[in-house]
Amino acid sequence: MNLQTIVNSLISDTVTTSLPLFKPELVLCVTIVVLLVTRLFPGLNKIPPFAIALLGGIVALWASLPAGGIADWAKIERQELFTGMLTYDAVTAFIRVFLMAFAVLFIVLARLTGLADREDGQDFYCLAFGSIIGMCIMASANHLLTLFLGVEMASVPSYVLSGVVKGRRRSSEAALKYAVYGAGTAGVMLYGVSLLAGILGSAHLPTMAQQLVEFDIAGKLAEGDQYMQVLVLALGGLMLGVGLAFKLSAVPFHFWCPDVFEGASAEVDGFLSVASKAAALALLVRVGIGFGHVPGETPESVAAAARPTATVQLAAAAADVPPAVRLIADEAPVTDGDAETADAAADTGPLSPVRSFFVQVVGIVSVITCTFGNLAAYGQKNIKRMLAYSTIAHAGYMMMPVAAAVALVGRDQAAAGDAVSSMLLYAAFYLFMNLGAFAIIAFLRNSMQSEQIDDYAGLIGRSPLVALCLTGILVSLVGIPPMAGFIGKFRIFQSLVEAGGPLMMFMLVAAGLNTAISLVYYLRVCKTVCIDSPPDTSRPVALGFFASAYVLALSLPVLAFGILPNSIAQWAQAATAGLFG
Amino acid sequence: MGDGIYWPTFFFLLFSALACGFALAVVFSRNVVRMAFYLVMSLASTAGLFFLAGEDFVGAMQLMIYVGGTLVLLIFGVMLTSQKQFVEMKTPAGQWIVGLVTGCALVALLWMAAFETPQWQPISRAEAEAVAVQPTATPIGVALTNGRVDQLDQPDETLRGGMSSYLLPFEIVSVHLLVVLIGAAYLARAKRRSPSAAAPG
Amino acid sequence: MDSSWLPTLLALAWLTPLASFVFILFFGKHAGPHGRFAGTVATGAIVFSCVLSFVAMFGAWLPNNELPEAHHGDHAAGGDHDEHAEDGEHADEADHETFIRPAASPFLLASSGGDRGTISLVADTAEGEGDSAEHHIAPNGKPPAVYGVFYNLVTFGKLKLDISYYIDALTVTMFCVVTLIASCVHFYAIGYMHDELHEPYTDHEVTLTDGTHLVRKGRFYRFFQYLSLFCFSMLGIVIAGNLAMAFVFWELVGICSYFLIGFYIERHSASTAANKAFIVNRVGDFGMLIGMMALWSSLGTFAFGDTQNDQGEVTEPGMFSVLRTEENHYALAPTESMEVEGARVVGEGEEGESSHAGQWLLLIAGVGVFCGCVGKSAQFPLHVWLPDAMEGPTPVSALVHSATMVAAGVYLTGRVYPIFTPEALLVIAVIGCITLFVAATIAITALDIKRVLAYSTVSQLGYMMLALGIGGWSAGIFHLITHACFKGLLFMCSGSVIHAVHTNDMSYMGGLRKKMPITAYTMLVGCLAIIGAGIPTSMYGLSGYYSKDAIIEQAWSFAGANRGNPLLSILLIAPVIGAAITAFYMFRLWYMTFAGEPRDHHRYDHAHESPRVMTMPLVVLAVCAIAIGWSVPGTNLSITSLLEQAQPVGTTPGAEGVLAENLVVPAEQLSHVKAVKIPAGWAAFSAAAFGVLLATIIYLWRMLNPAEIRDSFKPLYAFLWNKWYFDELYDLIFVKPTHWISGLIAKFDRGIIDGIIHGTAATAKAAASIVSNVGDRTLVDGTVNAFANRTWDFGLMLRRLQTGSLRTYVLAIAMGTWITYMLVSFIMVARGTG
Amino acid sequence: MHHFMLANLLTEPVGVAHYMAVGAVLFVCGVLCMALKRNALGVLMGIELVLNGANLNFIAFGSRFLRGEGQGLGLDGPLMALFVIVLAAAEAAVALAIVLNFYNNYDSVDIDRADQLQG
Repeated sequence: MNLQTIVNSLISDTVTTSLPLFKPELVLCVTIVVLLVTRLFPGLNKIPPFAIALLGGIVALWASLPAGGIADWAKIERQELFTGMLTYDAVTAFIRVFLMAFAVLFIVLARLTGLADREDGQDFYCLAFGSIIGMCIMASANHLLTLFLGVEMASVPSYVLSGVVKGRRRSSEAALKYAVYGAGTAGVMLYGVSLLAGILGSAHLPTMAQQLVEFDIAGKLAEGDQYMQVLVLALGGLMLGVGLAFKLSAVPFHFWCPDVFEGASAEVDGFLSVASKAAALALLVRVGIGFGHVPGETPESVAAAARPTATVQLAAAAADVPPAVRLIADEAPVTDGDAETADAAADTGPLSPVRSFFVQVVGIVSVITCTFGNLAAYGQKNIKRMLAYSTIAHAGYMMMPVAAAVALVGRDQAAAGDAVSSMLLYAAFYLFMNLGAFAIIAFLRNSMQSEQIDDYAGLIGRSPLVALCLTGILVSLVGIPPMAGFIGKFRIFQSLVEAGGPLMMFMLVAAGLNTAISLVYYLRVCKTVCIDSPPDTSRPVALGFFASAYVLALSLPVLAFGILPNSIAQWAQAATAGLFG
Repeated sequence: MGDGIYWPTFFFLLFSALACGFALAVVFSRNVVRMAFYLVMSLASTAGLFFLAGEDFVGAMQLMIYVGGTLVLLIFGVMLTSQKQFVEMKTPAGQWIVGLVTGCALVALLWMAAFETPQWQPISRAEAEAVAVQPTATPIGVALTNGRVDQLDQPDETLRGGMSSYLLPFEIVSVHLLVVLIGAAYLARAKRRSPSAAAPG
Repeated sequence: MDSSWLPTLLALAWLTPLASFVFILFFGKHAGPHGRFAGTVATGAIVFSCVLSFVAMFGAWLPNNELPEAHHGDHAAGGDHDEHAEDGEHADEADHETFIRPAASPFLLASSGGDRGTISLVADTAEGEGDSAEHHIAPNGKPPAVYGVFYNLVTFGKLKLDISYYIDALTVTMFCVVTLIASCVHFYAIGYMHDELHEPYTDHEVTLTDGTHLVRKGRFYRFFQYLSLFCFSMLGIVIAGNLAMAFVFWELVGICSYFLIGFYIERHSASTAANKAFIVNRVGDFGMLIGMMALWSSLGTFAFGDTQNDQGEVTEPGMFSVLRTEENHYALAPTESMEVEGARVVGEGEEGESSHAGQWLLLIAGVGVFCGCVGKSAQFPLHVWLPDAMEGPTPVSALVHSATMVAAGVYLTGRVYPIFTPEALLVIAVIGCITLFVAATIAITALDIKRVLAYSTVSQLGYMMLALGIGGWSAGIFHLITHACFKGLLFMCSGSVIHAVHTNDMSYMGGLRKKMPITAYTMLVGCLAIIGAGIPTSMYGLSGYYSKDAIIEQAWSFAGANRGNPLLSILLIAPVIGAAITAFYMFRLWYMTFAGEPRDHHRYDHAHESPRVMTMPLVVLAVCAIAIGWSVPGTNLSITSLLEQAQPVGTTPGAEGVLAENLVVPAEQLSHVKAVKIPAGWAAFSAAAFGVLLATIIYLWRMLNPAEIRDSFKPLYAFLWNKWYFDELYDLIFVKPTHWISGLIAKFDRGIIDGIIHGTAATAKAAASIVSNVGDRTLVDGTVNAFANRTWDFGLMLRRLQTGSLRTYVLAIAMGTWITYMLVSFIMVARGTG
Repeated sequence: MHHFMLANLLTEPVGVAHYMAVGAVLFVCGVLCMALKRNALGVLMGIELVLNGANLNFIAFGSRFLRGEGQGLGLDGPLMALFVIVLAAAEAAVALAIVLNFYNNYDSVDIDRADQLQG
């Protein structure tokens, strides 16, 4: 193979395969450029930036929708774009639709609340689109560089977004805290990435998984003085996890979240809590499955190939392998026998230690995150801050099925796909719940100049529609039946049960108890809104027609999906059908 | 052993001492203007380390972008905000202690990770001397456009699968820079915002 | 009408209250002056439901399903009681032939509930010569039932969430009972909540900081709005064809009870009681969720009944059929998948013992589901919410305590009865036994009229659970139904009294029977019914007589079957003693309220009989309380025969424990033999008579002074007065440690993170404030409220972690990374080398 | 095991581990700057040091001189380092703009003044 042929093949690959599948992101890039260009020319700057942004967002959404309906998603096979930089499968497609739909809703919201007005509109939309491109890259990252690049691209514009209201002290404080905290975690993450790349000799996730198989973790762990290498691997993994935890606002890397949410404007909070979180969860899935699963491998093939391959490798490697390692390889079945977890008996692939590491770390962090978020939300006076803690708690809930999915990969890939789909489903419901809540907060802020929970007292008398929508959304966030949140929680519990084992049961118990804990602070807001009598100084709350319609459009699905979740559930299901192609 | 001084090692020691020394100076200096100067020196010494590792192109970039670009930016910031009272700000002693203890623990951890991993240990002098010097700019340039010359000979099929060209990052990073500059310009512009849309702060 | 009408009728009866709810939600405020019309709408809706339910019962169910001969109905008063007495004698000779179910013709009906839903009406004859059961009693097959799917909500892989229905005799009966009592309550509430129509309404219970009473807008319409939703949710549980749907409505009932108990939200006690009810219920629901998940993960279905295709072949068996297969003679056996799943969840047993994994899983599932019922039906140890729920308006208490919320728990236990292993049943029985005894003793000392009734409800629910647990399925459910009637009656009478004298405290009442005769005598009927008044061993008695005697008979039979285990005889002794205590406190209540001389003349003078809209329901319910246990003259139609028909699959022959090997759950009809019936009947009668006599001596004839008795049994009295110190105990077990741990964490938090940074002074200050916190809060009022408060405090302490200092955050990144890594590596090394 | 021996320090080539040791020092110095400097610009300098420390790792892993021919990351190392430099520049620009914005609102670059948001 010479350089000419490889460049030819790469060019044809890029132009024929990768670019068409990269359409939605390209549309956003073009929109950014168009937004800037219109400002340069005197004739064109009459066009309102909102129109351009909306058009761009809708075209991007259209480009990301599957051409032949949901059935197409189930048929998508995993493939790599841009020579392995990105991966394209149905999960990517689902998250992209999610993000593009969010982008459209978000720019409409920013326009309705007046956050992005005519003069600064271009800047605002450019930043939002730039961040969304980064999130798309996060969701499809297949290489350590795209992983880091995606996180940076998603974060850096959102630092600016959180400080977008320039004259306010709190806003600039939020932006500063977000930027510095984000940079710190990015640094730690980068260091972790470098350790992983260095020890595995590659930065391409599937290749790294391949290398991990050869790394023989179980054997190295058993050997007294070789486990240091495994520990370095674990250190790299954890440091990478710090960056992910920052994006997910998982405890103990959640500190930025309440401060930034309180300081930034409500619209941006919606952006951070929905889009950013969904992308981070998708990235968590990518990392978990990327390191815990070699593409094309099934539990059956592993079981069939386990023993013979081991001996063949042993024979082949006998010449240049130090005696100690050979000893371990001989003993490997024995160490499998006294595996720690109950389900490890069924999960004996070479990557099972990686999976169990991931599952345990993510599982425990998710439980802590969830409990912490719910407890700390007690007694908050600012509604944005309360919802920030609620976001932390929900990140915990949504991490649980990811842990379950990775735990299932070695046993039952269909069930693992199901677990991922439960996360996607929850994220989809979460879009409506949280964006709806923050939209209501933003509209109320505009009309009553306050974001304190106490000032919402008796809202039901002043604006019944908003009060009802807010109550419905909060009830859904608790996860009480007729609302969509219940279906989502139930689905998560289902995936935990399917994964089984003591850790999953513990997570199930914790999640159940947390639902009860969270009740207290959500209901408190409901009570303030619906039952308390309004303060004497209350001003009437007037929402325009479009604002009311927007709030309704986001709140109704919360109820509708609780009663008719089938269609969206099928989408999520279809999106994960081909996850392990 | 004993075949005389291996000069690359000497330069490594020199540059690393400079880099670490200036980095520590940044930490311990209280004057922000001096800090900026020490940072320049530390980053420049790091560029020296890059050259020593054979990565001349990245070293040059380090000097140009980091030392040249980023620091000029920072120094602008220093000058814009350098009134007398901000030049020196004291950190309480208690925080120094906690910070230094944490720092030492972290350094110990990372050093342990570095030195306890067999494949990261030095190769022999003979091996090192056998490595031919190659230009790095061309392979990097090719990789940024579409191909990876370093992995053409990779015999392992799966490893060759992972030969990633950096075309996408190269293009997308330009979009990122564009967006980021819009954002920075937006924030740095004089404020023009009616208070009605903002919550009371 | 043929059976295909059943789902339609009942669905309509179920959805009508929802329609009323929606209507009031949107238009209630403007319906008539101050929303007066809302009450009419809600009442009309529930009456319509009631009519539909009775049409379903008499028009669609009974004509199509021949009733079995009433075996339990040997109590049934009617023209043919002599024959029944004979019957009893026959039964003595273990005449099993009589127990064979009459074969109803098997129906296969066309689907009416959408494409997916097929209706099947299954009526099996039991195998006459089934010999697997210990007592040679043939296991009964599936009861006649209609199962189908209204609507498929969502399908996630193996998980199907349907809105489906499972209609058998029990469902139809419950529909009639719930709607009937709810109708009475609605009528009654129109009168009782009349005050809320005043605009503005003054709440005399709430005193504002400036000393005036709270004045607010009336909320008449909102009350009826919640009532409608409440009825809808309860009927949803009754009609539910699968466990998941039951759970959804279960939660809805919880929400409604939250709103209704907290109706007077401005009163501190009401809002805390609502919180307490909700949170305690969530604890139980959480157990239920675990049980559901255990069942689902091993059986793959939530459905009760079998899905059949048009040819009548079973396409998807429901959980009952899976667990009790026909091949296995309808005996309960864990499935293969359960063994596997059980081994995974419970852990593999020793070699050879691993076959019990499935049984263990079944036990976990059963106890888990029962946990939900414990919460909802206020069983020990989660009974603490029910007495506090008295803070709601009295019609709510009447509804909650009789036919709806608390009944839901017993109903669900009865509904999923086939999944309970004998060990799970034992758990149920023990919980029920403890509950009935504890609650009965607490009721002795209570002075608040509603609180006495509340504890009596807890106690009676304990009877029901006990009956279910010792194998008396019909007895337990029968008691549920009779209890619904007389407890509804009692509560509404007490409401009528409270309405008249404006206090709950019985020490301000007395002699009221002259002022309000209808209330007094209907309440006397209720009291007689609850103590089970009747002529022993005969066929004559009030409704409670039949059901309570049936329970005690079953307990007698159970104790007899488990002679090898004397500890279990407590399950007989407790209900008998409980019967005496019940009789005592009920008559104490009646005498203190209605008999003797007025204690507070001011209140007495202002007392008056309630308006007719309130007394009419009392009369209706009094008639029910007397007669609901009887059979319709000339037929064998009675509640007992209906229940007989609904007897869950495979449960008649009783069962024997697998995990607890010498546990025997006797067959229910064995308790109708004369050798059991006569002594049990006399025991129950004499216990009740003793209780009444004692109450009469102390409170009517005043031969003994209650104050002196109180003084001579001071420690016992204090113990009972303080409700067995449950609140304090929970405080000690749950609240104090939480507080302590949270204090510790706060210490840690401030000590490590803040303290090092800000120096030791801050630490000392923090520690001091914790000490003062602990000091301040040693006196805690209620358990769950206190628990909530502590969690609250804990939450507030967590907030302090968020110091707001950016540099601390950055330091936390570094420290977090380092600490996490150290923990992880420590665990890995410990595992890898150890 | 291999250990860092001072005896042959000057006569033998250094390895990846030595580069990583320097990288670790720079990284930790950066973290300390971020955690201890009250001047926001000092914090930004800390960010630069942190990223620079990680970059040194990438260079070391990719270098043929340190691990011999055909070992390690190959071109991935320098390429990733290159991208990190670019990203760091972008981040510095934004962070500086945010600091200036902060300065405009507070008339100070002392990040300890940023304490309105807490709890």
